[in-house]
Amino acid sequence: MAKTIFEKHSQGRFGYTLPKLDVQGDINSCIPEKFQRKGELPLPEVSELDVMRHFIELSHLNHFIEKGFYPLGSCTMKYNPKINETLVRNAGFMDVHPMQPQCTVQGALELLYELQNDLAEISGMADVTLQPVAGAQGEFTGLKVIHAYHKFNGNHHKRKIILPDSAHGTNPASCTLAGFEVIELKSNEKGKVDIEELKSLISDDVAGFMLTNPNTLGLFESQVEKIAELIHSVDGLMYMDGANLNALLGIVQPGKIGFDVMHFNLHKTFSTPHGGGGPGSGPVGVREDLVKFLPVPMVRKNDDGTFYLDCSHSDTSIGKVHSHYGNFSQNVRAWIYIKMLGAEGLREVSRNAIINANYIMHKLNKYFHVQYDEHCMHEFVADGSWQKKLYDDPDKQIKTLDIAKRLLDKGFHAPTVYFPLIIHEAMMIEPTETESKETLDMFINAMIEIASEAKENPELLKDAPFTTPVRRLDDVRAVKVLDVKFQDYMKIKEED
Amino acid sequence: MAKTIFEKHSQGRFGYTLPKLDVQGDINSCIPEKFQRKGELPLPEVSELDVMRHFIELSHLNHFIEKGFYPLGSCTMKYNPKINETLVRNAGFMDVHPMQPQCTVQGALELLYELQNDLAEISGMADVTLQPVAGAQGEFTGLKVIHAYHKFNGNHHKRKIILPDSAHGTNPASCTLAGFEVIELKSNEKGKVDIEELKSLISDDVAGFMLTNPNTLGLFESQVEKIAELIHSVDGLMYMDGANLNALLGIVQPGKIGFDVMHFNLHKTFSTPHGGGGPGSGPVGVREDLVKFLPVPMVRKNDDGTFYLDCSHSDTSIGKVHSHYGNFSQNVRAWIYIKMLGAEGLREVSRNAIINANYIMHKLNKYFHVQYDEHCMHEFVADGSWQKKLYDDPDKQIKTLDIAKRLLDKGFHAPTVYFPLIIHEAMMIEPTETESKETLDMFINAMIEIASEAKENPELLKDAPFTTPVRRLDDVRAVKVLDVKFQDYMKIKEED
Amino acid sequence: MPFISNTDKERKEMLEAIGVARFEELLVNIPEKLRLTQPLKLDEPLSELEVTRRINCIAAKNRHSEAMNSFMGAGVYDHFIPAAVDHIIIRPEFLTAYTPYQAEVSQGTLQFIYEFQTLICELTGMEIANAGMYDGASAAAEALLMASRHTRKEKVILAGTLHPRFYDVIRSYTEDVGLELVIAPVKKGATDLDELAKLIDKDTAGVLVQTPNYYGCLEDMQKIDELVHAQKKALLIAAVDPISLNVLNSPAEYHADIVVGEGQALGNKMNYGGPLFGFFASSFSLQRSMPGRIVGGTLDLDGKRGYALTLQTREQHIRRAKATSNICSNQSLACLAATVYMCLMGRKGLREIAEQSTIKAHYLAEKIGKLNGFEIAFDQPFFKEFTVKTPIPAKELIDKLVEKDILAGVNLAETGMKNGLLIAVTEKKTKAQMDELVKALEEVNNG
Amino acid sequence: MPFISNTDKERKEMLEAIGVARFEELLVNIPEKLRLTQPLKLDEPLSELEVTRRINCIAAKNRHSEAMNSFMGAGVYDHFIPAAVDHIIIRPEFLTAYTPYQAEVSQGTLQFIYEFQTLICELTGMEIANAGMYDGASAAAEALLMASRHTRKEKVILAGTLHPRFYDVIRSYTEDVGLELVIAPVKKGATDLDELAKLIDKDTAGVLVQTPNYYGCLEDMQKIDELVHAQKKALLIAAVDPISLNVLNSPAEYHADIVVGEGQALGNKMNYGGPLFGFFASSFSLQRSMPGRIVGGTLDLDGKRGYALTLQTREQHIRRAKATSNICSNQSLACLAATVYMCLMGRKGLREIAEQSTIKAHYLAEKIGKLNGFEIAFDQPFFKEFTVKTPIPAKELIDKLVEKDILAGVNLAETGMKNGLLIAVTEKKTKAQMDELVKALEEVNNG
Ligand SMILES: Cc1ncc(COP(=O)(O)O)c(C=O)c1O
Ligand SMILES: Cc1ncc(COP(=O)(O)O)c(C=O)c1O
Repeated sequence: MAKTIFEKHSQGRFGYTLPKLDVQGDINSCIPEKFQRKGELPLPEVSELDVMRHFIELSHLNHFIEKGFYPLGSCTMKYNPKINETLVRNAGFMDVHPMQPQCTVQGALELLYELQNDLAEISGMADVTLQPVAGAQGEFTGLKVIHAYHKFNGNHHKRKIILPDSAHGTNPASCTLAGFEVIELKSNEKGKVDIEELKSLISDDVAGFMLTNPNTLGLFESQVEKIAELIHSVDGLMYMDGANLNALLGIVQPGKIGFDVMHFNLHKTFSTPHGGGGPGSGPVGVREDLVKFLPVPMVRKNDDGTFYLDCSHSDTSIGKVHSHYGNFSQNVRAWIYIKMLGAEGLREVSRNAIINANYIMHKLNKYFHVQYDEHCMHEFVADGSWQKKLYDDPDKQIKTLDIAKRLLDKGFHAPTVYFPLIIHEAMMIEPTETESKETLDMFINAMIEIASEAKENPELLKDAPFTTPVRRLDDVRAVKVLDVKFQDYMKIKEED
Repeated sequence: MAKTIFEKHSQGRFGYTLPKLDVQGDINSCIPEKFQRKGELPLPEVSELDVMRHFIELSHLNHFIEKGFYPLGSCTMKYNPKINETLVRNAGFMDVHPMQPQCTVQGALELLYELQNDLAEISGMADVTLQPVAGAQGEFTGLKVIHAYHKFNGNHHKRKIILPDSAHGTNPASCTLAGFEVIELKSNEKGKVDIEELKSLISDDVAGFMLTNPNTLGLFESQVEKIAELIHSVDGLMYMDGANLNALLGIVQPGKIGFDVMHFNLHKTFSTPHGGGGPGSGPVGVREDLVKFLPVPMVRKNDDGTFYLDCSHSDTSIGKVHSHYGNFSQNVRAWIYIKMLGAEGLREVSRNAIINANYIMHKLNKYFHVQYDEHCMHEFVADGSWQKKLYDDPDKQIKTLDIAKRLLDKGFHAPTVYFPLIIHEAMMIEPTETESKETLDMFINAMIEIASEAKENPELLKDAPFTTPVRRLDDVRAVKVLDVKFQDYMKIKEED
Repeated sequence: MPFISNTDKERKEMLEAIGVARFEELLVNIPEKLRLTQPLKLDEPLSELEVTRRINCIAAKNRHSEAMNSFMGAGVYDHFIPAAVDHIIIRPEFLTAYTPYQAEVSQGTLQFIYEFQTLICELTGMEIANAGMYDGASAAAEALLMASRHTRKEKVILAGTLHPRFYDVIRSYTEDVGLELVIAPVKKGATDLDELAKLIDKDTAGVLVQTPNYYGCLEDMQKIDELVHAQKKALLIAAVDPISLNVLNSPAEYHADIVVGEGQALGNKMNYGGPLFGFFASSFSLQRSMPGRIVGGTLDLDGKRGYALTLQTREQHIRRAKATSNICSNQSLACLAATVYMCLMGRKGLREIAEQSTIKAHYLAEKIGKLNGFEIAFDQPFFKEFTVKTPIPAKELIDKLVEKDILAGVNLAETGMKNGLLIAVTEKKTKAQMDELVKALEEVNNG
Repeated sequence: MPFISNTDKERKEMLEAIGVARFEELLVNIPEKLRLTQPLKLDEPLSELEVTRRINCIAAKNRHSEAMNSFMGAGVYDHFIPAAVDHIIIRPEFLTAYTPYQAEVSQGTLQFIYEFQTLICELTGMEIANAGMYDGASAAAEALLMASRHTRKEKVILAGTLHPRFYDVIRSYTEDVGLELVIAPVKKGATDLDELAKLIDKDTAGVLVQTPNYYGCLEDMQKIDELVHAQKKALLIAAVDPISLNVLNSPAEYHADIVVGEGQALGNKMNYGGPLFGFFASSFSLQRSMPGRIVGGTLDLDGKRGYALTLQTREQHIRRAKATSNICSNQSLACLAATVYMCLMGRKGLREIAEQSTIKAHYLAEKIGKLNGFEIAFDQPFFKEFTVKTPIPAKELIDKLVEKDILAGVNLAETGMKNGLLIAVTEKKTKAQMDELVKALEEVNNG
């Protein structure tokens, strides 16, 4: 493995230059001694070349979209256009402070205003806040809006959110954070919301329902209207987790099919790069009567065409979820993407994403078990159950994890595995629209190869990966021998 | 190996967007049919993602400075500061047309003016043209100046240039191109100019002498004044190939030790990146009375502080060697580098380059033969003669090429090999000042390992490299079965 | 369509393979009446060239710190960033990777996070740091939740000198989960320690103090340490400016249990306030209550060192409703920028930046303090930022200076100081720029 | 010092290892009196921040095509370049590699050159292309030298409609090696074919014709082909605009023996005229006389496909004084940009760019042709560039339009047309921008 940067330290080396101090003074006359740090900081000292070599070496250890196929279900790993990266680096964006007078940031406000509107149109919602910086924060924001709505109506008892057992982990976690109690609904035999079961859970203390649509199995919840009717019947609100919006662009407006609140993942559907874990952007759209609960500020337009930050709904607003206006530069990227695609382009996105997913599903369902074998939307869930059954000996038994690791050897990223929880040995496969048929075919062939390796050469799976920068890693050791910083590592090494 | 982009073609795919044509018209009404191309161009059709993946895949097959040590002698593979790459991308540089009115390019002219002056100061020359785009073009330009000087003086018979047999191949080639006859001077037993030999070659038809100093063995030509005296005695001019200037910054000004003309390699000494083969920049400096022969235009300053392109010396000038002003953006990078280092920094560059080279030489000369074992300047030449002697069997005999290829396996680029020609099995090693002692030590260890592998495990060298993207390539086949474009490859494949 | 790979021919082949005649057949599960019948009402698509022009035109309507003389701060700072930082974070290898779920092909991301964690621990003096939070404000909010979780108490005390945006976010994060927020009164620009002492009791889960605080003043963390830890009852949460830690006490020196802060100043551009990122560190003993991702070193099948996500049982994808936080995607790339930045600057460079900022801020404060009508608001030690009492309302003053291409600072009106102006100085400010501000302020007062 | 890795301590250790006490001892071979005793007289070193400010300030003194309405051309063009191009060429993997001397660790560079060669062959219709030359002008000069070498004759004929900068460079390259340059007369903006016919004789090595020529006019290459190749005596060298080849005859159609041209328009910014690059292609039969590097496919030890430099015996490092050229470093990265650009645009995109440029240029020419006082100079077919006769000297007109933020075009005074203005139109020009030029021209004439 690559050395850490700390092992490249050499006392006195440096990788920066600074102007000479051009005023008189010294630190001791500015800061009383008691406030001064004792001793030198132990940061590494390296040259610019050391730094470049180090991080380039690290970079070469990653899989990434521009290296190869990344069928990570639920994550919509589409191509991130280069033009976004170029344009977002304009000094007129990068070097703008969030608390500048509004007359000096009219461009930023114009852009945010347009993005609010475009996302509202795409989702069929009345308005959209751009403040949440991730999907989970969007969920939290949306749930807070639901909370605020009920409180506003004096319904303090409405503290339960129902969500399917196929929901993403952030859904229940966000409910807790927003002060709700979570009721998990078992999915029916088709992997969808079980209406009868749902009926049995409906009561006056239900605050809302959280649904991912298409759901995490890649299936459109056809009964969504029925669900909405049930929830609305007790004045509950329908929340849509929009992580899977890539299936619906220009095809369905969530706001028009029963949802009252939803979040977007701009880092999925709208092509902003994921950066190895973020920053993303998780705007939230709501129906008309909920707009007053959205975080402050919203961007509004004056009659004279100028824009302003509007806090006029402060008393009803849930407040703020971010210090400023969210991940502005991600929002710029999403704006560019939407402007380049337009209505027709966005519909093409979903059309192609859906065709690509169905194509893979169709080609693979003879080799891998697919529980819910109907046309999928932009992704589908296969599983490793057929492979698991091949060997009884638990040491030899093939798990989805083994299939995933073997895929790495073949140059592909693995699908999302073991999610949704309701499918055993799940493999959630999402190709996105930016991949070509050739690439899909190569992936399909690799999967078929793996299916036959599982039968003929199971060690190739059990011991995979072989060709990656490191072999399979010991997760248990990572927890048991905790080594979360370089000093821990040094200590462990000493103790060994 | 990576597929070619042509193998990724898919009819109808595309990687661009363009605005719609906003005027009326069609091509047939503009261009008479006879002038129109027949048939469609066979260019590949791929998506932006295809293109990014393709070239990123290719990029990962390269060795490069920011990956690891690159001791390619004579090439000065120093770190190329990132700030250069950032600043050169200013629209005020990138989007400027070379034929704009001079009042609209005052910034560009100011920068070039300063660079002319700074290089003149560094070299001790009277003035510098920035027009040549590479070292070899600099040589050509300088030699043309020498030619012009003699013609100007009516000495049309002066058609011979003397140069040592250790000279770089571009030196004699440039002489030919400039209309000179080349006389090669055998180096003496110290690897330097043989004064007695030189004396015997001096005659009235000698136009000049081309010397690399330090020479291509990394040795300073201590007798340079004597040489200059001899050459000047017949009104010859002294040309310095400045490829090795990295050894002399702030230590010696070539213009002050007898040289009349010299070129710089900004892509060596002044940190502009080499780009896999260029663009470089090869400015030429001359002594006072030769300035009038430099290419047009020069950049000059008006009394009011504005700058202009000066062609007033057109009748004496050698004319032009480039359509415009040379590799402007490389010159910007070199300007930045010089401004950041200043006098003291440049001296430190040479000091550290020299120490680094001597350190390696000192550590390796017990393992590899070093013909001229005196203190070197910024580089030195070892050779594989000891290793060659290990085995008599020509199939087993170890050559410098084998050592070079084995180094690739160890993560280093190879030194320059088989140059200079006067050393058999030469390995020219130039570490540059940007490498740290740790890196040098790792390289030294690798070389020592190879020396012992040569004894104990010679196949490791003969069959090297093993770990590179491809194994040793068949150069002979590359000439015999000529395949210089994809269509050739297809044909060869068909024929096979 | 741009960015869509397949051609009509390929789409046709695929539909055939799937066994449907038309794309629409794949939508069987979407009831007809739920489907859009009209195209979305969006602008006509722009080509790359057109969108470039549009963006350049929009960006030109923003005025920025490279073209104005800016003294804006309050948590988001315009520190110098070496060019090399962007050359790393723009690499698609980092930029277009997802969260490192498949460790074997994500060692680049995992190792930089491990190094980030190490650097944050070095900076703060703490024992464990996570892979970063959304921003400083949400990190502070999560720290309070963590304190409450850990101590099983519900009352948390916030210094009244806290950044109001931190307060806003904390309120959102805590109000629906039963936490009681108590604000400690302010005295002369710093926390009133006597009052604070009175507020801390056995029900107190944690005390959150920011230093330098919103007014720029340094809090007396040694004293606060004593108060909070007197009977080991509550946790001390420090919110700090990471740049300040190169000259100011490390939070470990005053025994902070949790340290959070806004990390943007470490190598990230201001970007109109986002991406920011929060850093989050604590003592080892709190590790199981920590929010967010953590990377740990481990070994692979061959015994080779490698990195993997660790302590995952705290997280939402495993613990769901009982997770320590809902955070999933974080601000990873901003943390990478911070990591590269800290490596480039090193101990010497960061120290120099902190010292220069301090000395320049004090130079400017002294000059402004001498101006007629102006006054340094608080007689407290400060780092790179200080509060000025202005002769006219700060808002007016700021607007006037905008006309002179100066961004004078942050208006403190919402804290009750209508005439309060918060001025930040980084090492980027030159003497000439500071003198220009002084002159402009003088003119405001005179004219 | 920036960019120097070793510390004092390391330097000391190394000097000790070498066995010298002081650095100066390493300089024994430099006679004392040759050494500098004073520091160089250069500006005080600037830090990264300072040099950034200085550069921004210098660049701001340039006016550029993104901020002005530019119709500049004459070989260097402002065509649209997709952003992706720069994201490739900025990668240190390409940017900081040397010439691919060690093929096994340079496959990235070698393969892109192979692809570049292929693309140039496709564009020109030729059989073999090299890895690129310094610029179009030097490529043209080397083509003449090659023609002379190949035919062993010394007379070369240049069309009088050649770009004057091409002519200048050709003169420098040929005057001292005995080539005789003969200029073919111009008639109505194109080569006078009758006169050309007379000039070609058995001593003629080659005929160089540029199309579109300097005035923008298309030369009748079919006719010229006939003249040059009539008795198979001389070689036909075509200098072409690569963008034009997407609508105009490929040089293979008119049997060019050598094709050269300025390649900048393919994906490279204008950069005040550098880097440019020359492309160079010919028929197979001339391969041994070609200048410059050539990459070929081959096999490795395991029989796997790979790439290597080939036909190297032509080159200076082997043939020295007898080499086909002195070129060593070329303009590789500019060729990479061109390669990426051509792949992104593909056949459809390049065609569209060529068509749009043509149609827009004709729109503008028509409008200007109708203006009082203005006239399209030549009644010849043209591509994206055309010559206008202006009512006042072109220089004056250009200067006047600069004041209106318009770069009207290139002044043709040096060709003898004091009132000649060369106007180039690329696909980037909008109707509005062209109409603005028309209006401004009208005003010049009126005012
Ligand atoms: C279905 C679903 N919901 C929510 C999220 C959370 O989004 P984020 O990671 O942006 O917080 C994800 C992300 O993986 C998801 O797939
Ligand atoms: C000593 C010497 N002279 C001249 C040159 C030619 O320089 P360029 O490649 O820039 O034309 C080189 C380059 O390798 C060299 O090493």
